[in-house]
Amino acid sequence: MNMSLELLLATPFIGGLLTYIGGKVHRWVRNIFAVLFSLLTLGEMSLFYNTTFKGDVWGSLFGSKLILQTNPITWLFLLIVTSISLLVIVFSVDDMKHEEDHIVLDSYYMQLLFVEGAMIGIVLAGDLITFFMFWEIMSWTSYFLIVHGGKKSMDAGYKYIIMSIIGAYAMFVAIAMIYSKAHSLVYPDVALVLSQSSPTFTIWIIILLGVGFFVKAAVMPLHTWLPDAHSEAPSPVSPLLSGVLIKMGAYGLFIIFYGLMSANLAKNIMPSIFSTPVLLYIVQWLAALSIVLATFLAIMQEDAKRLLAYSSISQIGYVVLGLATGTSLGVAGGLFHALNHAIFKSLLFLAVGAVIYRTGTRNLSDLGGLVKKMPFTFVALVVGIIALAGVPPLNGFVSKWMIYEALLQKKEVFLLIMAFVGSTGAFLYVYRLVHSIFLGQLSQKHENVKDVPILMQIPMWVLVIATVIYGIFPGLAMDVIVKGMKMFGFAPIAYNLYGFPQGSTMGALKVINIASVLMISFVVAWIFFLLFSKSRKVSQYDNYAAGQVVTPELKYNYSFGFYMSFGRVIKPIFKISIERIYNYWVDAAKIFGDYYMRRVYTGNLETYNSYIVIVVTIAAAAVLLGGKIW
Amino acid sequence: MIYISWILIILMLILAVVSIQLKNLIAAVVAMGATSLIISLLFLLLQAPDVAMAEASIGAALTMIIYIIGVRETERSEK
Amino acid sequence: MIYYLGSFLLIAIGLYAIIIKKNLIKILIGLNLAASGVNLLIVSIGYIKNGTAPIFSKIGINPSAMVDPIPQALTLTAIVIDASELALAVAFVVLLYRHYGTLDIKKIRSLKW
Amino acid sequence: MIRKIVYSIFLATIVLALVMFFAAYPFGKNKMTVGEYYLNNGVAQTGASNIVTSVVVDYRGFDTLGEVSVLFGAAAGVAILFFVLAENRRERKNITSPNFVVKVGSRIIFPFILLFGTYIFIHGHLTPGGGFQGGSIIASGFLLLYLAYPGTRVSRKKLSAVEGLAGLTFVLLGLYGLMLPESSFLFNFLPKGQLNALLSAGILPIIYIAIGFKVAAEFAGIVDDMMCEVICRGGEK
Repeated sequence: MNMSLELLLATPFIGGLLTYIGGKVHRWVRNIFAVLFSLLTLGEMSLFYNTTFKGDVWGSLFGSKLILQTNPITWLFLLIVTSISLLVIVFSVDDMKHEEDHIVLDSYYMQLLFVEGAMIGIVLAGDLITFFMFWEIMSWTSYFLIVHGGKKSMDAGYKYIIMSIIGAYAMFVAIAMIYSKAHSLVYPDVALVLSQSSPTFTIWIIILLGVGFFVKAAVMPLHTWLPDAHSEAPSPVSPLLSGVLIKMGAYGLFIIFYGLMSANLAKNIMPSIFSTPVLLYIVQWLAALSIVLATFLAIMQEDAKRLLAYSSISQIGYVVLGLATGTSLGVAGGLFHALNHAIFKSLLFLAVGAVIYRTGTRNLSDLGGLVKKMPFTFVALVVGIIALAGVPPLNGFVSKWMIYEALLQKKEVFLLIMAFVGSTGAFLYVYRLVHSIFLGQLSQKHENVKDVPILMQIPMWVLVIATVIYGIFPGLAMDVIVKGMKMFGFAPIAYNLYGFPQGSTMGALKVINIASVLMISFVVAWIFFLLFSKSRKVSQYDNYAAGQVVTPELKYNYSFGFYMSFGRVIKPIFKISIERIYNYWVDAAKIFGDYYMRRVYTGNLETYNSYIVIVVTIAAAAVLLGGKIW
Repeated sequence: MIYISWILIILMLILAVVSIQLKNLIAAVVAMGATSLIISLLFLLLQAPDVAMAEASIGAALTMIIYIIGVRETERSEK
Repeated sequence: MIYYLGSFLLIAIGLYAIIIKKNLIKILIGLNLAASGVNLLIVSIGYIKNGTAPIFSKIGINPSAMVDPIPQALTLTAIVIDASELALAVAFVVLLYRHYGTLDIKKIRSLKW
Repeated sequence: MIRKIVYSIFLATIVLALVMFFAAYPFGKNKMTVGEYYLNNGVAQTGASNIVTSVVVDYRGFDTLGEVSVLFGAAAGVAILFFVLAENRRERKNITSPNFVVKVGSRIIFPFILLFGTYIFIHGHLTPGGGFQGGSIIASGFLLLYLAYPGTRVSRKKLSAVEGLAGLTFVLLGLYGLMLPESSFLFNFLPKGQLNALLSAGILPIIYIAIGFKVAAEFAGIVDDMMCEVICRGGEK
């Protein structure tokens, strides 16, 4: 247990550099280095399992100590970061083969490892300077990862980095404000200062820090970067962004709500609604709105990765909703959902990435019928969507259940309804995903598609197994979460390996029982369907459409506009689009530039020169008349 | 002693006027370099040896060469 | 006082070239002259009568008889920046000449509307 | 003509205003406030006998870093303009070869120019001069080489390596100061040494040497771009 945290933090960075250098030798040296170093990081991380607390001072800056610390909560996030990074790197080995420029690829792996290291640094940080430093490293390296994805990804990355920078500035202002009061940025000192200073100050700090985390977590008003960035990034990077990177925003929210600001403090400085401090209540509503609106948007997408990207917004909404409840059940649910979402969303992105790898398209209406061609990917995707929809026995179920239960106990009925709507909507969009890609009619140009190579299958299998294990044995994750939450002053939740025993804060829950009931009913329904169905099987070409005989060239089963009728129903909601508001301002600025600024900026050098002299003359005249310039 | 600075400053101003009035651009640039050189002498008189060195090596030499290259690449004289 | 006057006039000559001259190289020369004038002005503000350069070449020099080091330090950096910026400007001028075939700013009109 | 008169009136106003304004700051009188502090405490605080150096590198070191970055930006801009954006490349010009005396003379003088520049920036904290002056002298040495041997080029890779290393030295030394308990950018953590000794003034000479290398590399780069524009375009690239 004498692993030092510095070593854990340094491993991916050193590994990144060595990987880059190794790429100069041979590409396999590079690939093996990348995989080995991420594996090493995972191994070092696993040594900290069950560490209740460990802190290291690794330096000092501005006279404030720089601290690395770990506790079970950070271990949970470390698990997410390191495991998903490893799988992504393994997946990249084959997926990024098409990139011929080896320098680009070398730096790609280096950036992957750097992002991993930066996220480890964020999670391990014990003070705000370390946090901010690694936060910035993460933003920039992930920006470079996003722009690997081709021409369109440049724009997406631009959007991403602009919003990240705005968020980082907000954070930086907050950090500077804290420093001016506390002269130390270690978490306990900051918590002390926040508890002693005026409520206005504390609220401003929370808002400013919160903006930074909201941007990264893509909660609704600040989410606009996410759909573009996630869909345009290279397919191995999307799971890293969606599964891990946006969790850093959630981790940051957890730190400010429960690390820097104790639960009592929030209650003392602001009024409460439903026994939730008002700021947290607003956060809950924003999260709930993210869930519902992003779900609707996901339903309407035609692009597989964009669909998953919107689904990410809605799922991170659950995480934030859980974290903002303030009860130990809700927070545990939120943290657990962060883990679960990392697992199944990475799985889904990898599966879609595998489809893109083989077919070269991610447009849902171009795909179809791949189930016989890519059976492994199909199974992985189906497992992923079942988990995403929250069906037992897979892992999305328990965490969502906990969040519902927490909302129910607080009697926040509206939020509960919104969370339910999001979950039901998830069925719609995930069905669209599996139907449009794997079911239906096989397009002729995809006749020769094979399943993906073994190196791309392994990460998916690992994630499928993790989905099942965390679904059936939620106690494995709850063990870590409850232990960690005890350190932040939450009441412990009774749990056992299979779920929750009778008499815990929530009702008894045993996933296996529910799952078996569900299975039995499914089997019964299946039997009924087989016995009493009146349908008749016909050959695909024994058919006609609009008077025309269907030929093999004609794709009969279009899935364009799949939920069009549903879209008509929910259309009023999208009248007010957040992106449209942003665009409105851009247009206004353009019009202003065209009609007014052109009068001043005539494009004539003489005019500009005379401006200079005239301004200087006016200043001179001011001196002559008033004796002083100001 | 004070006359040295008078003479130098008047020379500097004359050179400056010459450098902006000459039609031949190379000559103008050379006059500007000479102005810089005189300014560097003035810096020396003002007890600023550091600045004088910088002005002599950068302002007079390098800048002038850069201008001359620029003039060479474009037009020799102002129309 | 003659230093002040000289630098004012140098600035004025530079500005005159900037606004009146039509030739790009001449404009740059004017810019350079104005910048030199400002440098001279700043250094002459820091001058003290019968002062010495701010260098302790021997131990025991009286600091109060030294001229102000700050204007000198600032001017030092300003000179270097002037030179580099003018190099950039000359590069622009060369490219403009390639594109338009003239150095006359009256004839470089494609940004106008 | 009216333009000229109007602008002359403007300029006269400016000059008049300057005269009025500076009437309050008589020439040759002592008006230092901050400068006095630096003169009185500079030697004790930085160990450099040249106070201008201690202001440039130590007290206002952060400004110098920004200034060096501007220099870098300008050099990069020249390179970009001439090698990336230039569309119509012209034929190689016929440069008359310089005569024998220039060639041999420059070959003899060049090492001495380098030595002189190096001397100036190594002694930046003791005597007038420093990184900027020494660097530009070295760059003018390269200029001499270009003039004497048209067609010679300094390797861009080596120039950028030198420049990058020098910049990195500057920044890393500055950042190291932040890590110390006293904690300020460019904190002078090395021993001050004896006044007027070559090895004195802590990190000041190191930084000035770094600046010297950086300035030399950047100006040499600018001159190289410019000369290449005249001489070797069309031939090489």
